[in-house]
Amino acid sequence: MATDESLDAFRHRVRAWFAEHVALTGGASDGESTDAVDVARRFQGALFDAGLAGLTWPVEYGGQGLTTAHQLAFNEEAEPYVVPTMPLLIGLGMCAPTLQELGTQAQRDRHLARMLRGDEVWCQLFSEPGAGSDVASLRTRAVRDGDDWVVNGQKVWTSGAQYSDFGLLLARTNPDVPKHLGLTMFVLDMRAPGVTIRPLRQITGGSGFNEVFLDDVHVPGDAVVGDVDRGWQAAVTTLMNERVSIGAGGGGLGRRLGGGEFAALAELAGRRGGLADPVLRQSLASVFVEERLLELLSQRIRADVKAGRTPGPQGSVAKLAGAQLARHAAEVGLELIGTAGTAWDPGDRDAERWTQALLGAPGNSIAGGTPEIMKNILGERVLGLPREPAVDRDVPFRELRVGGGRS
Amino acid sequence: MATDESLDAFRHRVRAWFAEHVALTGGASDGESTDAVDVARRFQGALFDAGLAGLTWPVEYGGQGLTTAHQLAFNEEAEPYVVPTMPLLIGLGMCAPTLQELGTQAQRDRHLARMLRGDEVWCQLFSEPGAGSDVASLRTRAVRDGDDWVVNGQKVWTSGAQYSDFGLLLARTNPDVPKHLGLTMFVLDMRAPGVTIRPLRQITGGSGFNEVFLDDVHVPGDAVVGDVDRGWQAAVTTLMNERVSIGAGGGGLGRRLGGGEFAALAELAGRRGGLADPVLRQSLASVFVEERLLELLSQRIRADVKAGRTPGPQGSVAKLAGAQLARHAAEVGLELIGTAGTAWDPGDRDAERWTQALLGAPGNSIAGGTPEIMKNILGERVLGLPREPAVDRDVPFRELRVGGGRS
Amino acid sequence: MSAAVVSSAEDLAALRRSVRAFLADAVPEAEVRRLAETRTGFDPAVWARLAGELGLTGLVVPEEFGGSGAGFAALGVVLEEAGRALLPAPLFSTVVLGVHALLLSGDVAAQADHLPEIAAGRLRVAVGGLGTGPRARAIAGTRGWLLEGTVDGVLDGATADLLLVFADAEGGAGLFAVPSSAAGLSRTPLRTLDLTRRQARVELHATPAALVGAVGDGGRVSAALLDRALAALAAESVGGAQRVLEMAVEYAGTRYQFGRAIGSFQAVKHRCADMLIDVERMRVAAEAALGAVDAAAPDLPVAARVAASFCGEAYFAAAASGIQVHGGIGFTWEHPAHLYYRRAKSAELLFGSPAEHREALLRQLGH
Amino acid sequence: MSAAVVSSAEDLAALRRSVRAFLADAVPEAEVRRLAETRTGFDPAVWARLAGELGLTGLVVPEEFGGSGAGFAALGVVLEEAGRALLPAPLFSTVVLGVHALLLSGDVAAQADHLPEIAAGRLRVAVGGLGTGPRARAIAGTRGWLLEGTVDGVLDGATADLLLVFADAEGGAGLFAVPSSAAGLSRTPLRTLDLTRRQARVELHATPAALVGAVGDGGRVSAALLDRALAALAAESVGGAQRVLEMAVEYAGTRYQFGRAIGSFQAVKHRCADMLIDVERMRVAAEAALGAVDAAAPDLPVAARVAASFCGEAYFAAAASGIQVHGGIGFTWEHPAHLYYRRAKSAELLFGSPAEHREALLRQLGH
Repeated sequence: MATDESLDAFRHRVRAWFAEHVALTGGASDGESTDAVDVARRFQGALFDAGLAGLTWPVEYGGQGLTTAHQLAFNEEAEPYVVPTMPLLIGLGMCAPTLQELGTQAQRDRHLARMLRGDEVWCQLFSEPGAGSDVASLRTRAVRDGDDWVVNGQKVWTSGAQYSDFGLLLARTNPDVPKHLGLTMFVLDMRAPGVTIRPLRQITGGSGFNEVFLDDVHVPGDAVVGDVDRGWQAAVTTLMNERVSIGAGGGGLGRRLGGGEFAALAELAGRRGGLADPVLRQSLASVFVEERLLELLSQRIRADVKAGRTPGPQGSVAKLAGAQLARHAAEVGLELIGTAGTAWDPGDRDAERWTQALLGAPGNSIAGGTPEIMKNILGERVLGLPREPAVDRDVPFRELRVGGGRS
Repeated sequence: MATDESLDAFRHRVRAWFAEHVALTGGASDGESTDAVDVARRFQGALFDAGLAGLTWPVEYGGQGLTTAHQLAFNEEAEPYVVPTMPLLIGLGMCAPTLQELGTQAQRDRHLARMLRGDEVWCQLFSEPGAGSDVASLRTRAVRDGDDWVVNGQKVWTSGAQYSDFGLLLARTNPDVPKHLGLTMFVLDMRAPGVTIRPLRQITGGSGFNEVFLDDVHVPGDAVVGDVDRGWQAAVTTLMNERVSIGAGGGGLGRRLGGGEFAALAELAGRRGGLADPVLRQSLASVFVEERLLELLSQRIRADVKAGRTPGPQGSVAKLAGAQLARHAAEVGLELIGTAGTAWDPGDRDAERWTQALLGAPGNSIAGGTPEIMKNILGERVLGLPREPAVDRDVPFRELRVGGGRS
Repeated sequence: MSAAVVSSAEDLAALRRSVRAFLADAVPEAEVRRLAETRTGFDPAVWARLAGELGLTGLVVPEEFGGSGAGFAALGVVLEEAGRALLPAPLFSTVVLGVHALLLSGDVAAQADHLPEIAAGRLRVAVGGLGTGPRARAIAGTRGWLLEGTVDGVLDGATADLLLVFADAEGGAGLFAVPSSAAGLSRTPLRTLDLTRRQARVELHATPAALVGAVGDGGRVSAALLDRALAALAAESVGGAQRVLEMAVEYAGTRYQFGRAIGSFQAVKHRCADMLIDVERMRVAAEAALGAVDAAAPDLPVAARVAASFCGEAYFAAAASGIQVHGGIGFTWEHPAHLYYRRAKSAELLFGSPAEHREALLRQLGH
Repeated sequence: MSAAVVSSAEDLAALRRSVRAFLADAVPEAEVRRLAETRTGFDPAVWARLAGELGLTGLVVPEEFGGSGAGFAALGVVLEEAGRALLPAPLFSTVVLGVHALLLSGDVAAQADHLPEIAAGRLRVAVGGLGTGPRARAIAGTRGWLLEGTVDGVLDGATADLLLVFADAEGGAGLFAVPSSAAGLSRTPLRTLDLTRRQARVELHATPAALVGAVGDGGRVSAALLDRALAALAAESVGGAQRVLEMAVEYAGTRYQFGRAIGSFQAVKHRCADMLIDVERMRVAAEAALGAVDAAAPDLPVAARVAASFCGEAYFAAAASGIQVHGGIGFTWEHPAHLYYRRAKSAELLFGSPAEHREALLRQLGH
């Protein structure tokens, strides 16, 4: 569409578009309300109509076929605006690249352009109650029924399930082989009979995740993504795209970096007292240092992505450091507030903010990879240290003990 | 000998003895110089002559056959004195109980009374360069030569080897069975031909440990302790006695508890400035808290021992907490000294003391069980968590990869 | 069991068993959650049974006032169990703060008025002005004392029958008793981090109050009461941390990932070991502080600050670690882990931050 | 390679390779240990080669004074390698402190006097009075300035050919040059925690000195110099920490216990991962500070304090962790681990403690 357009002209077009469509940006974007999803769909649709969606996607899938340089120019122009596409990120950042790489032509034709237009919202259904860090041990079964499949099981931690049209489902199609070898990936119609979605309430009181129950859900044979029993490889593709997409954003679950924990705490300290306390000053300075280092790591990741280099260990480091900062900042916030952080007037926004931050910290640390898993990755893939002796590599899944946990 | 003596009379006798022999106490007791060993031998000899050595040992081994209550009364009376028997502790606390339990009558008759008189000093030769935390993977070989054995190998971390008369040696007598099953314990004459002792210099510059090289050392057949190829069980007996002996002392390598790190730091802070700095005051208070908790744990251990209860997890907890306190105190000491802790006049005793403490901290943490091993013990034996999958349990030692470590 | 004779180790063990059994039966987790959603936050029927069947409201009330005359060793056992079960009841406010404020005041008349009622389970007491926040003023009027001002963060302040408030009068600080029916008294429940322990803002406008003890003695009483509160809170925290550890160990031993119980992985095993190390240290710290109260040891302020500064941080660390061991399920609303996480952070800050406790400790040590 | 053209990433990589190769060959660990036992602590022949073959003494000296005019990016690479090898040589004192004290002073005559000599490897410079210890006084005499007082902890102070001393004169602080032959100058080597970096006490008794720059300008110069010193030290520390990590990983991968490489145990693996996390953060912190010098960024004091407060603690933590990974062998004198442990703690305290850096940081931020 715009392949002859110069980078400068493109940049001007983006700038003009944002100036004109500013009303579409900046809406509520907590990613949970259906309202936010409507905003996201409308924004994405307008972007598509302007030829600004899927900049680096191939033209055949509805994309623009442009270069990474164009994407970066777009990102720079978008920086001043709150881009409300959060609810679409899993679909566009993880599911679509998987379909592009492994989907059938029919799947690509049917879904990709619609995702790009914001007409289809997608989610990802991998994790299960019994398969958290060890996703490959999942138990949801897909059994052949003629050309079709019948799926039974339960998924969990599914962001956006409640407003998604489709999802990438990982299910076990052969329990008689080791766990990685008997999985298959499917496109799941989230409105199919037998799909029940229940929001999962978190410590904070919010419900960013869902449980999805699958009871005799019929999935057509042409919904298999990639090959039957080769679903683990497909899932790795999806998760790699997740990592790139999180990494480029700077780690930490789409957490906006330099989000100003220090600035907020310094302001709080100035207002409620605390800047005169040398011990609290140490804590404040530590938060500044952690935050600055996280920004610098994130810059490094963006520079790597920009230069076409595979990001180094900074992604995992940023994830861990981000979770640590979030908890540390919340603790410092509560210490600044003092005893009033244990009980407060509903109008005390400081206490509300920092107690919520404290309550959100464990989820921040666990979701998207526990510290243990992240450190395994750093130890094994970055430092090259040997893996644990595998006790489950060569065992048929059927004989494997999985999940559990009684407390 | 004194079984009819009342506890009170006994206590008075001990008190009188210490008052009379005070000149024998309080000598140098750093446990490294041969001087300290002579002091220890003389003290122990006098104790023996007074019928005050081996209070709870059976009379047949030269002991007094008294009760634990007598031992505790003795300990209480001894409290004001510096008892210089450190160099004899391994022999009396670990080796002698092993011989009592597993030695032949001839071994007991030959050694126990002499150990009790201070005529024989003993050491323990288990660890090797390739067998640290995993002692059972040791490689020193003992090969039959008629009725005798010929030993070749290298031991390390042998405290007191340079002044010991005998040692308990653990060597491999069958490499064709799994590692725990082919070990045998021997009494080793430390003056036998082929035994070479080399002091091992530590970070601090001191040499509390030795390497012991064993080259074609002939060991007579009657030197086997317990049964051939059952040496691991014998070693466990020895190490259990070590743990009891360390535990009763309060953990941490004979480190004197309540040794006053806080008092020393507070005095330092008062003298060099630091008590006015709220941040340093926090550090000082933390050291006080850590030290107090360690004292309380140690009291608990002593109370358990006194009441005849097996000490709970407090022994391992005290070991870990003691090492942590030592390092923390040294760091606070250096922070109080400031830049002068990096370079000082040789007359600056503060800098000397706390830099030495800092340099001693890693050894304190590692010797007698690394934090990793202590936490495994707590996790598995106290909390009952499952062990790692064993990859070496059923493998003949010959096929096992052991030791190494190139850096 | 009656708490009448609680002195030996066997008595304490029996007391522990009976309290634990009662709480497991009467206030299981589902009931804790239900009460967290109610207006008052506790169940009067359970309170009556705690007072009657178990005799807990009279546990530390002297025998001459109808109680069992037990000491802090016994009180510590009860609080440890209450902390373990996250018992939502005005036990800490009434039995720790209320009873001991009266005892420390030395005011025999006030004691005779209130302690028998407390022991009988008919009077719930809240204490205000113990912390570092704004304090009320006491003005000597013609018809007695009037209180004026706002006191924040009063534990169970909205539901207590009697408020004991430390306030500043002209001759110094004093302790004042305000019945819940007093004129000019208004009480507003606050939002709390800890869902199982209520706090209120108490506003006093020319509120008639009875002096307890002497004006000028309030500083001594509140300092001594604070030491006891810190010791008691430490004991309660030990119970909570121990429970958190047990849940983590149980989960780690039965949850399988990668073909192994996750507790066989050193990362999880050592995390549990670290929790154990902290719980063991919390335990000796709390017991030393409780013992110092019973022994009337001059060392009590030191022991109390040691316990407070260590147990506050250690309990929260354990609660956070417990969530990590549980992974995803640990940060769901349905799992009890967050109830302890909330309780732990709240306990850490309730009577001052750990840093404040450390500073106070150093002062107590004469530095 | 000559350092004449050092600007691109490729140039920096080439510089790194050549310095690393040189140090591996000329100053291997055995040589570092040998030099630690000598009186002067460094090898003049190696120094001459560092100056001549590698052009390092002139690396950041402007071209008009015979140097290569490189910036802190290049200097950082050199220091990282020096820190990695624990190079015992007066590089930090001469090239970081000496050259930049002269450059910052703005005294062209002094620069013309000394910089070419430094670049040529004929002049080693030490700087005193940069830290927080006691300072010398400068008295204007009839024949010029005389210095009086004691300055402690002067890096390489005992062997330098020229001392640059910040001293307090009547009109404010100034920078003064004292040749090693000056009257009334005495220099005493101090005992050092770090065996590979010498420090001295410098005593000045009516010692003639030449003013460098202006009286009253010393505060500005020393503050700016301190920022550069902190950035440089951070770079050096990155090199050391990276080496410590590599040694730990190599050992963990090849040391077998319980039938497995110890690096396959999570406790060891995660310890190494924690070290990696710190090293990566040290690296970005140091690079940001170096970059801020080269960019003359107003943010430099902030970037320098961020780097100093983080890298000091992180390097020491890594060095201590490295010893733990090595177990028993790690705390023997023969193993290099303690050389890094000593260096790291020394670096952490050299220009103020991390707590002092954090306090300074908050002030820089306007709070």
